[in-house]
Amino acid sequence: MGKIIINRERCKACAFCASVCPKKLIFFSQEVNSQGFYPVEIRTEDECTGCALCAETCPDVAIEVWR
Amino acid sequence: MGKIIINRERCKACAFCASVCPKKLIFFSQEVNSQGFYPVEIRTEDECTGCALCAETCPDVAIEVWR
Amino acid sequence: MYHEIIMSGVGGQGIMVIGSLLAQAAFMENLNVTYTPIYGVEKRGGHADCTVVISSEEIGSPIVDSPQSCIIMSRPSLGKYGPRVKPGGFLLLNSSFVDPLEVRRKDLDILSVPALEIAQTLGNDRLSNMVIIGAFVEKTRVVSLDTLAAALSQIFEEHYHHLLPANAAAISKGAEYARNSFHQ
Amino acid sequence: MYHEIIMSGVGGQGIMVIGSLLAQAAFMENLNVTYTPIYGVEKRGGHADCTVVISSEEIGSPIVDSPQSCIIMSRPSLGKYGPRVKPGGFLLLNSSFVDPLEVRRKDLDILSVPALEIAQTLGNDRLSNMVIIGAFVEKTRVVSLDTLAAALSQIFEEHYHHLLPANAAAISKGAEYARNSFHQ
Amino acid sequence: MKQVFKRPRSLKDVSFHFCPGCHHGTIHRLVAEAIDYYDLRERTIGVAGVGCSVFVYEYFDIDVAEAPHGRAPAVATGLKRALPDRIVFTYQGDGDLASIGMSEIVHTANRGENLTVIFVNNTVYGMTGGQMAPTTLLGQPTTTSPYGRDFLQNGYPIRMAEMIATLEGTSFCARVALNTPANLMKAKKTVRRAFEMQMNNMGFSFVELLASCPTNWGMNPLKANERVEKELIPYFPLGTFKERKGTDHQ
Amino acid sequence: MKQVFKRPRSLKDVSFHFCPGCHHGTIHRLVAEAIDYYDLRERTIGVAGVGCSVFVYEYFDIDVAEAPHGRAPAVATGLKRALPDRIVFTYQGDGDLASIGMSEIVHTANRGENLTVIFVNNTVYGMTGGQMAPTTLLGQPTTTSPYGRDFLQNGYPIRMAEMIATLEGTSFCARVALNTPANLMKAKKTVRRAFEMQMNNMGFSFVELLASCPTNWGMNPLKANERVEKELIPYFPLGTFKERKGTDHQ
Amino acid sequence: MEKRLFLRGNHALAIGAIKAGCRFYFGYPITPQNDIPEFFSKQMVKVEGCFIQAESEVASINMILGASAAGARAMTSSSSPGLSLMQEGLSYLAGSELPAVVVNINRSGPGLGGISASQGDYFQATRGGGHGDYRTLVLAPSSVQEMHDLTLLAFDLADKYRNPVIILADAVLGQIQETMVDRPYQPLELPPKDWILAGASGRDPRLIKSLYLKEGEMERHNWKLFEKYQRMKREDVRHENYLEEEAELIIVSFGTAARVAKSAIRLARAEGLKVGLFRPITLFPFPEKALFDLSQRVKRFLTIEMNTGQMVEDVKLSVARDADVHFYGHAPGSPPAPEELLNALKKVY
Amino acid sequence: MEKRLFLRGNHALAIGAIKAGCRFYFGYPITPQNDIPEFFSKQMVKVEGCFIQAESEVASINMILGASAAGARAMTSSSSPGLSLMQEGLSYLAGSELPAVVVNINRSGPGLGGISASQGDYFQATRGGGHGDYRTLVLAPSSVQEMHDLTLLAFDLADKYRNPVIILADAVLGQIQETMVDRPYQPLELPPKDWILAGASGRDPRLIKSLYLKEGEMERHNWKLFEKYQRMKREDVRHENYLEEEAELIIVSFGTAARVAKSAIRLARAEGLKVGLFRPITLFPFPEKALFDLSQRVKRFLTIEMNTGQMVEDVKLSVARDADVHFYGHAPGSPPAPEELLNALKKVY
Ligand SMILES: Cc1ncc(C[n+]2csc(CCOP(=O)(O)OP(=O)(O)O)c2C)c(N)n1
Ligand SMILES: Cc1ncc(C[n+]2csc(CCOP(=O)(O)OP(=O)(O)O)c2C)c(N)n1
Ligand code: SF4
Ligand code: SF4
Ligand code: SF4
Ligand code: SF4
Ligand code: SF4
Ligand code: SF4
Ligand SMILES: [Mg+2]
Ligand SMILES: [Mg+2]
Repeated sequence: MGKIIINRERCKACAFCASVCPKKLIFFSQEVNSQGFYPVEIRTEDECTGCALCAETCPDVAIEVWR
Repeated sequence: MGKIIINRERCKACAFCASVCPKKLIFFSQEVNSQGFYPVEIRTEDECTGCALCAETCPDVAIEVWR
Repeated sequence: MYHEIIMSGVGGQGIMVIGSLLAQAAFMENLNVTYTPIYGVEKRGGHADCTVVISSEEIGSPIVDSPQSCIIMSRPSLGKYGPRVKPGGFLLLNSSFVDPLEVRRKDLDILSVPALEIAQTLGNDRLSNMVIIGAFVEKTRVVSLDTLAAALSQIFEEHYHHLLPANAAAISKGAEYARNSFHQ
Repeated sequence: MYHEIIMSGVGGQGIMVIGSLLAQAAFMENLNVTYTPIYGVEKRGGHADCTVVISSEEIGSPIVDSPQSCIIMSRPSLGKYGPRVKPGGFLLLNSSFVDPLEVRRKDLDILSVPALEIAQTLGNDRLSNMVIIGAFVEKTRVVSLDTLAAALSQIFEEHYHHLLPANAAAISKGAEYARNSFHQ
Repeated sequence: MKQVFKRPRSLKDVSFHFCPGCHHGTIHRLVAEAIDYYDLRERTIGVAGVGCSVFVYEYFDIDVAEAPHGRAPAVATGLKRALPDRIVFTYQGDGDLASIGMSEIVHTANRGENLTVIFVNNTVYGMTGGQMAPTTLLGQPTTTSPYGRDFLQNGYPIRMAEMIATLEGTSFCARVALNTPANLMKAKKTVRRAFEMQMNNMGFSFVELLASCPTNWGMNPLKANERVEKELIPYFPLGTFKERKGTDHQ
Repeated sequence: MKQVFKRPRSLKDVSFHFCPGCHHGTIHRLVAEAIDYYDLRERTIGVAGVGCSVFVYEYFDIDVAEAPHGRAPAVATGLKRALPDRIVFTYQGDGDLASIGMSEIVHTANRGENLTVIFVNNTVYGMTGGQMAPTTLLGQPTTTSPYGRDFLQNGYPIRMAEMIATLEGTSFCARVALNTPANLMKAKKTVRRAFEMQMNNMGFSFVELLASCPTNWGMNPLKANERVEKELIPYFPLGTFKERKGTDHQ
Repeated sequence: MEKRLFLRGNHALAIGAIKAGCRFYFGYPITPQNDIPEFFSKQMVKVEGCFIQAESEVASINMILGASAAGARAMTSSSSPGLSLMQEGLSYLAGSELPAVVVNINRSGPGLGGISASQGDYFQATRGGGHGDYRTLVLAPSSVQEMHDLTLLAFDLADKYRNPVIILADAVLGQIQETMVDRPYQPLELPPKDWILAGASGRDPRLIKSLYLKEGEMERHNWKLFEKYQRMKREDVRHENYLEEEAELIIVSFGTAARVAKSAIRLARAEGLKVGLFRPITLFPFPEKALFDLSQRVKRFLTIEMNTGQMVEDVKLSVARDADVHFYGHAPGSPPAPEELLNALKKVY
Repeated sequence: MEKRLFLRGNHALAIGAIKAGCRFYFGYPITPQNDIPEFFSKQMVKVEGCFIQAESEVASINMILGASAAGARAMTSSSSPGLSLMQEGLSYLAGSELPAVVVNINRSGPGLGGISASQGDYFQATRGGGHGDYRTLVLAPSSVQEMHDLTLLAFDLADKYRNPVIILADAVLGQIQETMVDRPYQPLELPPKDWILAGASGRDPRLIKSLYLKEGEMERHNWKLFEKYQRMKREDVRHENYLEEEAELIIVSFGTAARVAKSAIRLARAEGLKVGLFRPITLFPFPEKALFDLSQRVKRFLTIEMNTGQMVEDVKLSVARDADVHFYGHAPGSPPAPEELLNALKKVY
């Protein structure tokens, strides 16, 4: 039972979070942000365990996690 | 059968040579040199073996040795 | 002949490439030319501006405050340089990123080119900059379009030469768009 | 009152000690005084010179080219400073190391003191410098002999204070020698 | 639900200027987390080296001094000596610390100054556009070693942590990486430990963090992480090279 | 009778300005003997550091360049790169090499420059009058550590040979002493070996010589030699720390 | 044999160095001059030269000292903070009378400052920012062509005088691209290098040093250096005049500022204002005499610099007593535009 | 409370520093100023201060930067080559607006030079030998008394302006012993140090930096610094006049040279020559106005320096248009004697 919030304006689309999420919940959005990147989004919140691996790997501190 | 020549003007009376001579042949002279030191002299050449220890230890390269 | 151009956008849009392309073309036409890049500190996302001065005389300042022409590729660029274009000057907007309605000045010759969309018709987003410079040269004639295309091979390194035709095509498309469009 | 003194010899002769002793004494007599040491590069054997200027007025230059008095403790020093003493000035020679006959000038007041020999009578070679300064002060009276002796305790560090009497004695011996000698 | 991960208090709420996937961001966060963990924010002073991390002061919500290139350890020494009860750390790149600043880092470590050094080794000069660093690997091309680093010309990549560990004055010295969650967790503990050493007056603590510079390596961020694993870690082994025990560095 | 000991050809026939019993004289002779041994006089260039040995050029009968304090390794690098077939050595004191010149010596070693460094460690700044050196022993009083070197204040004596030996670029690295005839003979061979390495293009060679400074130690020359034995050698162990084999440093 | 090229200033300079026979480049990265070391790192292998990325600017300048002592043409380049770190080395080079070329692509200071163009290092370059009574020749290019040509000259003058030569340019001159005519190199006639170290083979040992301890030596050495600087003033002063005839106001300006000034002067002339330009090319030796001569005719001068007032001192020291010298400073940050300078000159016209 | 002491200049200075509350000394040995670090190494423990023998002059100046950022009164001292190595740090101190006291016991240069007294670092000190458009206050003592008094002042001025202050003395002033009157320290009224780093407790974080990248920032910062230097010129210029009334020739000279000049002037007066002295005590800001005023009356000036001509530029820039400025240089090596200067002044009298 977890929840994450991705700050899409901070995201630089490095894909670290997507690569480490054990549930493979994170993917790229189709819309560019103000920095010119295609930020990530979470596919479905239901499956998120709140393990926070995504947040830990995010170099831009763009993810917050609840559990 | 050895022979040494001490350059008395170069000698600074550090006593290294005297301290290493196995025959204890080297001692201080009573007369000051132009640098203001009492240079060493060899007591008797007869006993000198020409081992060159004195010369090797002399920091001022003031001794030459023949054998 | 004396023409000062400022080109401005954000890093990654290829501003520097078209700036040096134009300068190279002017050089090939035996004109005097200075090309001055202005980088931001950040690697990406920062401003990327350049100035090109083309002249048949010796060029004094390579630095230009109020250019005759301006190529604007991003909104912040418009804010920065829009007000500085000389009265009666020429403003070329990449309307894929900048809304022409934001331009308030009435004393300019303005051309809006939806460069991204045009580039996409060529199958490559990254050709937007070539579309723009094609349009610019078509309108200003500071150099000939042929020289501009010929200059491509000078500024691309050997191992990118397979990309020359696509770039030349984008230049043509841009020129074509400019020819067919009415200025505001 | 204005008196410039240069003292010169080789390292190890205690030139700096008697220079600062004289300066200290002048200071204690509320005179203006500058003491300027001049060291050579080498640790030993190099020149060791110092200049003392004593005055009842503000002192200008602490550097002196032609002093009124000179104390010479070695042959090279004589060569260097002998010619520079002001005409009519005073030259004090440590005749244990410098032969008075080497002095060619006729316009000076010269006193030769066999300082080493005198010091040896006190049982300590190293007191030569004190013999010299005693003789100097006796002749010039730039300060009083009492102050000079009193200054000793100021320039020796505490743990050398057992040496004060011997040094004071050497000063007296020097003064005595000077009193009893005729100038050339 | 409880918030289990949030932006550390010691980081200002602004976005980094770093390139996508650059580990400088991660390292900033780890340092801020350590500061928060021990509640040091109000008594910590950072010293910024010159490199991509020169803007430390834009991101950390703490007092910061900017040092000339390579001299952060000397600046930090002055600060810490003047304020022995504050926490002082330097944040330096490999050009800053291992090239121009070699003398300062060695002597500061050797003096056993009670401060913490955060050393970001990304095998390249990031800020100035990808020149060779003292830590650039053999064969690695950079803008000033265009044919790849060649030891006859440019010498060998320096292993700073090992070298600093040999100095008597060093109390804590470790190397960590950030390319995988596991390495990251170790890094987090190590950074924390370094600050703890300082809090306990244990003397000089040094953490070398192997970092990626996707931009100047010419790789995407994930590939850059792979390079850390495949090329950097084998040459720069991870681990704690020195850890003085006791409560004081005497 | 045959002359078995004479002044080496590469030393000019003048007297040293060094104090009585100072090992700088001995070291000058050893270096000159090595140069003579391999007949290198006409193709050797010395680089003088700043310290009591700054007058190297007054004594060696060879070409000499004077470097700014601490920078001899950089100057030597420039010389050797320009004249790869000449023999280049630096002669540096412990203040020169281990304090102000730390960065240059580490990087020159690390680049594996094919030159030789003669490092005279007398645990003190001789020329400037006896200040603390990076190699001053704990407890040793100097004019700037009047109460004895204290590690909390001044850090620890640095063991340069050990540190230089850890660098990949170093090909030969040894420490010798001169206080006894036996040590002297070893020193002679070691200095010779260092030059031999360079002749064979083996790369960077470094010899640390423990030396006495009777004047600033406040001892007579014989006592100073004893101090080398009793205090220096225990902290700075003698030996060859690194010796690359083969004919070329590749 | 002439070739027209279109290239950036930093590259023009580096090409010039190689043409002048420079085979030893030692330097440390710093914006905005990284093109130079990067160029050499690629090209030196091709000409069998040597490129080392030194560990610092301190090491760079001392590697130069070594290579120069060996008789090689050697150079380094850097930008402002790096030059500060070279001051000890520069003083040693001057004191040891060694030739060397040192490039400063001046950025904004003091401190870390910024990477944009500046002329804030004028004093440092012309007054010897290092210790002691020495001077370096200082050449101030104003175009890509001069970045190249003055580099050739710099190596010649360094050898002629056995003295370091500083090329003082800035971020604009380093980065702009323009046309350059690539002509063959015509070296000056130079004295033989009979002082270089190479091993005392068949000759007495030689010595490169700046230590002078014996009585009187230091004084003599200082006066000898002084004489050399006087000779520079006699033989190697360069400047450019532009529209100075019948001018009523002369702008004195160098480098990038002088170029912008030229545009401003054109604008002024278009408005009927009689303005001309005096552009020092050698900043040391400063073209005192030429400026003095000009000031016999024209009485009003405006010094324009990209700093808060440095060269203006040399201008004041040069002009006739009855001439007026004004100053307009554009503080470092970004270069001035012609219109800004036009306004400034109108104020004193 | 006054006490007469007899001591050497270097010690008078160090005692002054401790009296001024300086508790952080970082420095590296170099002749002829080793008395200073040696003194502090003994005394700092007694006042619970901190003495570090830094690994180099580069480290020294940066340790100062750190201690100063923490609000402490901090100083370093060195001699000429060491000052060259501090130029980057000085530029950073000025750019970051940090107070610090830096002592230069000037020896002979360039390069390794010699250990005797010199005034060859005048340009370096007054023109900012580091990069960028900055200045340091420069105080030039001329006696042991001033070695002490100006040190007290230096710390106050450094804090007043948040700027480094250089004390430019020389080997003679450092080594001579003379009388000094030890008076209680009367600090200036100083602004609160509301910028120091100590941890962001109960306030916003603070920042010490010299990096200015945002548009316009660098320009503004440079003009702000410029304004500060102008304020120095208004508020903190110092000089001494000596026998200048009714003089027909004024000698302009500072430090040791000025003292020797005083003796020369006495000799001249004894011969009936009307000679006076103008002695700048602040070299930057230079006492332009006072000198200008004097030059309204007296028309002949002789600048005497222990170098081949540096301060003479400031003299020429200061005097009235119709005044004549001559120069006599005694090149570094050993100081001039009064007789030598007497001859020199007779030539222009
Ligand atoms: C004295 C000086 N020399 C050079 C520079 C230019 N410079 C700024 S950052 C830098 C190197 C940055 O590399 P690194 O320390 O590895 O940091 P990174 O950007 O890789 O994190 C250099 C050379 C400078 N600012 N000052
Ligand atoms: C930049 C600079 N700083 C300081 C000095 C002063 N200095 C000359 S020699 C020396 C240290 C000498 O000590 P060391 O290197 O150990 O040589 P030694 O005399 O003991 O053989 C110092 C500090 C200098 N010449 N240049
Ligand atoms: S918290 Fe864990 S499960 Fe949820 S998105 Fe992040 S990595 Fe995936
Ligand atoms: S790790 Fe952070 S920056 Fe990278 S893609 Fe995920 S949210 Fe975006
Ligand atoms: S050669 Fe040997 S025996 Fe002869 S004096 Fe010397 S040490 Fe003694
Ligand atoms: S070793 Fe040399 S200097 Fe020492 S006493 Fe013997 S001869 Fe004299
Ligand atoms: S250049 Fe490299 S180190 Fe700098 S921000 Fe970009 S990725 Fe990070
Ligand atoms: S001071 Fe020491 S190192 Fe220098 S010559 Fe004398 S004994 Fe040797
Ligand atoms: Mg890096
Ligand atoms: Mg030593």
